[in-house]
Amino acid sequence: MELLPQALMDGILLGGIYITIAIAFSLTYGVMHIIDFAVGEWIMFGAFAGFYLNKWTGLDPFLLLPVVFVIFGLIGCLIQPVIHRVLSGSKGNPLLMGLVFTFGLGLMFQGLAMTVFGFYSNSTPSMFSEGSFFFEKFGFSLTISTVRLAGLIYALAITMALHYLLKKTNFGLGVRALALNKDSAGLMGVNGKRTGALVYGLYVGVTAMTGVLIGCILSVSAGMGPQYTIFAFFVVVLAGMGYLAGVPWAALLLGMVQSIFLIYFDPGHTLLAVFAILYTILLISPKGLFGRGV
Amino acid sequence: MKDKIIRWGLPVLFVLIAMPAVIHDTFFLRVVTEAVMWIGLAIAFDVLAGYTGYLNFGHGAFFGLGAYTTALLMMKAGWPFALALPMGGVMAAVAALIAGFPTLRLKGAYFAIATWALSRAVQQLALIMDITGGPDGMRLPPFLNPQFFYYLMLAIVAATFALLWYLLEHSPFGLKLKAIREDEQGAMALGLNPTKLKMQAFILSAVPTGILGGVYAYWITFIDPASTLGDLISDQALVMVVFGGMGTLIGPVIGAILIFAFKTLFWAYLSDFQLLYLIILGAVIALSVVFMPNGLWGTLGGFKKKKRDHENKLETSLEARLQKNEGE
Amino acid sequence: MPEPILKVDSVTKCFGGLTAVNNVSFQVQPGEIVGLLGPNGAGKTTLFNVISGYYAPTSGSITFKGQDISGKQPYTLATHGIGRTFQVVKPFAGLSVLENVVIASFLRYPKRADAERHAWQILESTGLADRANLSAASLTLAGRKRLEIGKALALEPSFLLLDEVVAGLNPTEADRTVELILQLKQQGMTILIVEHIMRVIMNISDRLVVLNFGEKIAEGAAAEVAKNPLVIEAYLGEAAA
Amino acid sequence: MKRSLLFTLSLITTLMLATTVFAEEARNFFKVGVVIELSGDLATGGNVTKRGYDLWAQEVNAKGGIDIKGKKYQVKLFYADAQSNPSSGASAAERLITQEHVDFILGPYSSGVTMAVAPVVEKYKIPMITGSAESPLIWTNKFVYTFGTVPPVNFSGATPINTLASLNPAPKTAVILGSNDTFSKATAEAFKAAAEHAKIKVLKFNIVPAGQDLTPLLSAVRGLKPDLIAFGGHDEELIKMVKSLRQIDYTPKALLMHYGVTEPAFVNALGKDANQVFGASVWTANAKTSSKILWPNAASYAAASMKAFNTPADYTQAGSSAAGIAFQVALQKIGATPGMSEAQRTSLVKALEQVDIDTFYGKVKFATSGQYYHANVGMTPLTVQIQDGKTVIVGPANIKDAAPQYPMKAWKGR
Repeated sequence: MELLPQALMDGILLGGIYITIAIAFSLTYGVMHIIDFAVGEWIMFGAFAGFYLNKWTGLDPFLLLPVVFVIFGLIGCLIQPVIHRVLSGSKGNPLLMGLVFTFGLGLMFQGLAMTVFGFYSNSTPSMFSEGSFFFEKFGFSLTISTVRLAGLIYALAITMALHYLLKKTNFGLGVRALALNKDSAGLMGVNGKRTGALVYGLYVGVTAMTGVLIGCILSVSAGMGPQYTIFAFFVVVLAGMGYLAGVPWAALLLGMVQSIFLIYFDPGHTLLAVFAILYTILLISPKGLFGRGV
Repeated sequence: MKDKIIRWGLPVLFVLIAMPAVIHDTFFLRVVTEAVMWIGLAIAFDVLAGYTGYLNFGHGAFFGLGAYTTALLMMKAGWPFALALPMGGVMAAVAALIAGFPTLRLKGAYFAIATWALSRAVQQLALIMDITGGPDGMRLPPFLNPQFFYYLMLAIVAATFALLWYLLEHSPFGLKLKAIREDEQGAMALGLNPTKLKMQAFILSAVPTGILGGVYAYWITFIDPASTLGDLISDQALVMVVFGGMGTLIGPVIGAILIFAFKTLFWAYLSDFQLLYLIILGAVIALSVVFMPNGLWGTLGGFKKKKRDHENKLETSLEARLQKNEGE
Repeated sequence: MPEPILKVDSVTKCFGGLTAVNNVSFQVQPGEIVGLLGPNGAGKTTLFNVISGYYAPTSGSITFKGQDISGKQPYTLATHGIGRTFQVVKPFAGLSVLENVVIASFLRYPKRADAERHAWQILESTGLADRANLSAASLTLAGRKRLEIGKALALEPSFLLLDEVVAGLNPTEADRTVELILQLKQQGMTILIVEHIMRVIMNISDRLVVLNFGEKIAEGAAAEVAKNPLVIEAYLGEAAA
Repeated sequence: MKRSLLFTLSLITTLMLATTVFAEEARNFFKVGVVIELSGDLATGGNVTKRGYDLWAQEVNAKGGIDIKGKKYQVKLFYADAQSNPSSGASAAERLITQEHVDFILGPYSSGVTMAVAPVVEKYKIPMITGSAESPLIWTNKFVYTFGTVPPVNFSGATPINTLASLNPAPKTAVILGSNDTFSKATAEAFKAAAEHAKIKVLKFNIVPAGQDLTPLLSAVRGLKPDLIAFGGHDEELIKMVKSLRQIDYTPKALLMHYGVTEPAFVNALGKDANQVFGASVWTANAKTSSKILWPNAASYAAASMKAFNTPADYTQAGSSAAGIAFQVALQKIGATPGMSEAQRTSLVKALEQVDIDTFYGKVKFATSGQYYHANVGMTPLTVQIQDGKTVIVGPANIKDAAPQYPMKAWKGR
């Protein structure tokens, strides 16, 4: 019992990381209907960007986040037209083609990363990475790692910012219109191409920033991508694909499942549990926990 | 159509059967054996992906299931290979039956992710169970007769191809599956039972895959969760099918041969540039999706078809009358 | 009076809290054309879907040729002899026109060669034979609607549900379709038709059933129904809104 | 019909061309096959292994070659990528043997690939030494043609535990975790067995899925307040482990890992947090070895490695170079020249079984029976610790360079 507060806290902090992995991913699915298999690779590139920028400039990775966002946002905007072309093809199954396309992209990215960055694992130092807060009361003790807390705060900030962007700005209105109906959004004067490119840029930028964060909290390596793709899928499916508001809850749930399993059950069964839960939820409610997926 | 496949297929089969008599290079034989295996995996994958429109990212689980079933029966129960192998197919069918009912209700991306999650769960299970040897895998007694495995693989894949050709291109079954792929709701009004058809396709896709897994286990003599239950099988089958052309049988065969040849040449003769392999493979996949969404065969066929359509337009009614007269 | 081919008996269909079809009963006699009429959202398509097996009725029953078919799957009903078209036509776009029809022909002709021969006959009779080998996606709307009828006919049904097969066609195309429908009636086909174009439905229907807000408000011969104050109100009400 | 006939003919011709018969050429150099994981999940270890083999070949050739009865023969390495996949490994070995006609093979990094390659070399009777596979699994299968220079983890894993148990005060309690892959699981099991034998109470023993974030589990471990945390895992997992412990701010009295601690990346990534972590090793750059073959001692090997790759050598790389040396010695002993016959290769195996030499890497001597069959049991496993960013030997007591630092300094005070 005395572990419970810590278990919950660890779950929440882990969930924070998953929020940022999945939230922009979910947005792109909602708008562009693309399942990006390369999501983990964007995280990997982001992590390396953070690692090297930190090495060269000596600035704290948290301060470098905007730089990474801008660089990767631009890359995303530039790639999107190709994806758009794949997805709007009249032949074949566009959804499937998008999936295969990003799968190929992911392989290419992995190969590139191994060529350029080599095989070794790294870690990005940050001013937050050393500290932790410690509480003790009523026989319960709780340790909160500063860098993970910073990650959670970042996750919440991103969530709020996306929420604001979507609900309160004209751009957001356009995005939502596009998500609901491609054709009529075009009639209403939404520039589908430009909005699509911006959304994808936003997604790549946010995901790369998450990579920086993961480099600080966990590690950086050329082969790190696929495991985060797994978690992104999990969270997005659980939340209901394309349903943004569900993402934080689903991410926290995943964090909790892992945390509780690692602490209270056989830790060896954790991933089995994760996949079994994912599968079961898909069967019971394909549209996610809230039944609101697209 | 039927004619054509015999005209082209028989010579190929003849050459393949005669090959070991002419060629004694065991490495070459091994590579061709594996290529044949991949052809089998790709066409089996395409039954569901190309013909029925369901992307099964858990295809590899059937392969692993077949491999482990065969290995376990041989090693733990002392069965001979000849009996253990078919059981690999039976287990795959049983698994398809059990997993199919709930999973095939899902559509599109949901089905893809569900099958993927299920296959990951199966892999995790193999990793933590004692009987499977966990991460250490299982070793089978070596029976290193390259000709035996070549002919076995060839026989299974040729039989699979012939069966699939008959069912998918010749009998009504293939067209019915395509109807499901195009519009499940609409197909119901035409008397098609999607649940039944999808399940049949799922099993049809699973059984050869499971049997090939069994052959693989005995051939390589070592299996572990990473190599037989990992993403590799599904991913590579997907790549081959998409590159070659989904929804056809020739497309995946061409895709399997080209991708596997590329891969083999690369590692065998260009090991120093190994990392380029991933980059090139990734680029080939991405570019082929952009520029040939119908795959190599589909695109080639598309050109031919366009020409034919054009001719059709010119003399359609004539042709129709002729055809009809023939019919009566 | 002969045994009715279709008996809809107090059928109700609810979606959550919404009652789309409320306690509707009517009968269709063999060989007649019955028009199903009603303003938008009156529940016509829902009723179609219930009859053709896409939805199970919440309550009530449907009897076809003396057999209770409520809640049976569409593909089972197809074998019983019920054919239908869809309001939003979606041919199997990746397949040829011929293949589209062949798939339906399989129901009665399980052998491929027989099915193809049968499909050619259907294509001839629906005027699509000259486009048989084209991709179904390349057809015009008129062509698609024709193909839709063709596919339903290939099932060799004894009872046909037609959902807006004329709407959206130009007058020449519309006339051709009406001609086709009348031809079918002559061959003894029973038809239940939903159509928005009054001119068409008034002309071809032997009887009309009118729905409004999910309930049946009138039934009878065309001229009779047109005079019914409830019907006038339903349509004028819609027009006024 | 004509077209298909033409097609058939061209197919046959292609096949014929594809199998141009390789004539058995007379060579004045040894063809050495190298089957390793150059790509895929295990590429990190595969490439370290490759460096070891490369450095050996480079050094041999710089000295003019292998001296067989007064004549010097160069060695030439022929690589084949196993792609971290057993079946590709088997194909790779088959190609090297049947197409390149290699004289002998330097083997894979992972036990999975080794398990698939071993039957193939067995069939063609080609001796193979793996310079880095260290799972116990390989040796219990008793492959006649397969040898290994790195002792299996169940042979080397006990040493650091024993070193720790000999401290005063010694750690009394331990939590032992292992990642669920062949090597890491065997490591954790070896740690556990040794701890129980040394009367250290094992409070918790878990095998966890590979690659996971273990922070919550470590939070639970912290509640148990163990003196020792021992972990079997691979490079990235070890880095994450230390970072997690640091983030939850728990410093055990000793933190023990196996391979990976000596890898330069470990210290590079963790900086001062890497300090005082214990590891098991069989070789370090400051190991006290002396030899008459190629490199006189560990230090000179380390220097050669720095010069060649600008990377410090670890024991995987050193073991891989030693694999080459073992072949070299056995070849000299039987006086075999390139293009060996089957009989010569069989006697090469006999010669390898009799190898008992001191190398820069330590003593190489292959067991000829028992659970370590054909694994190198000549070595003295070492306990190492990172002290000020350097790998230092702290055990066994008779060969240590420095005293083990125990207990560990708290993360915060660093």
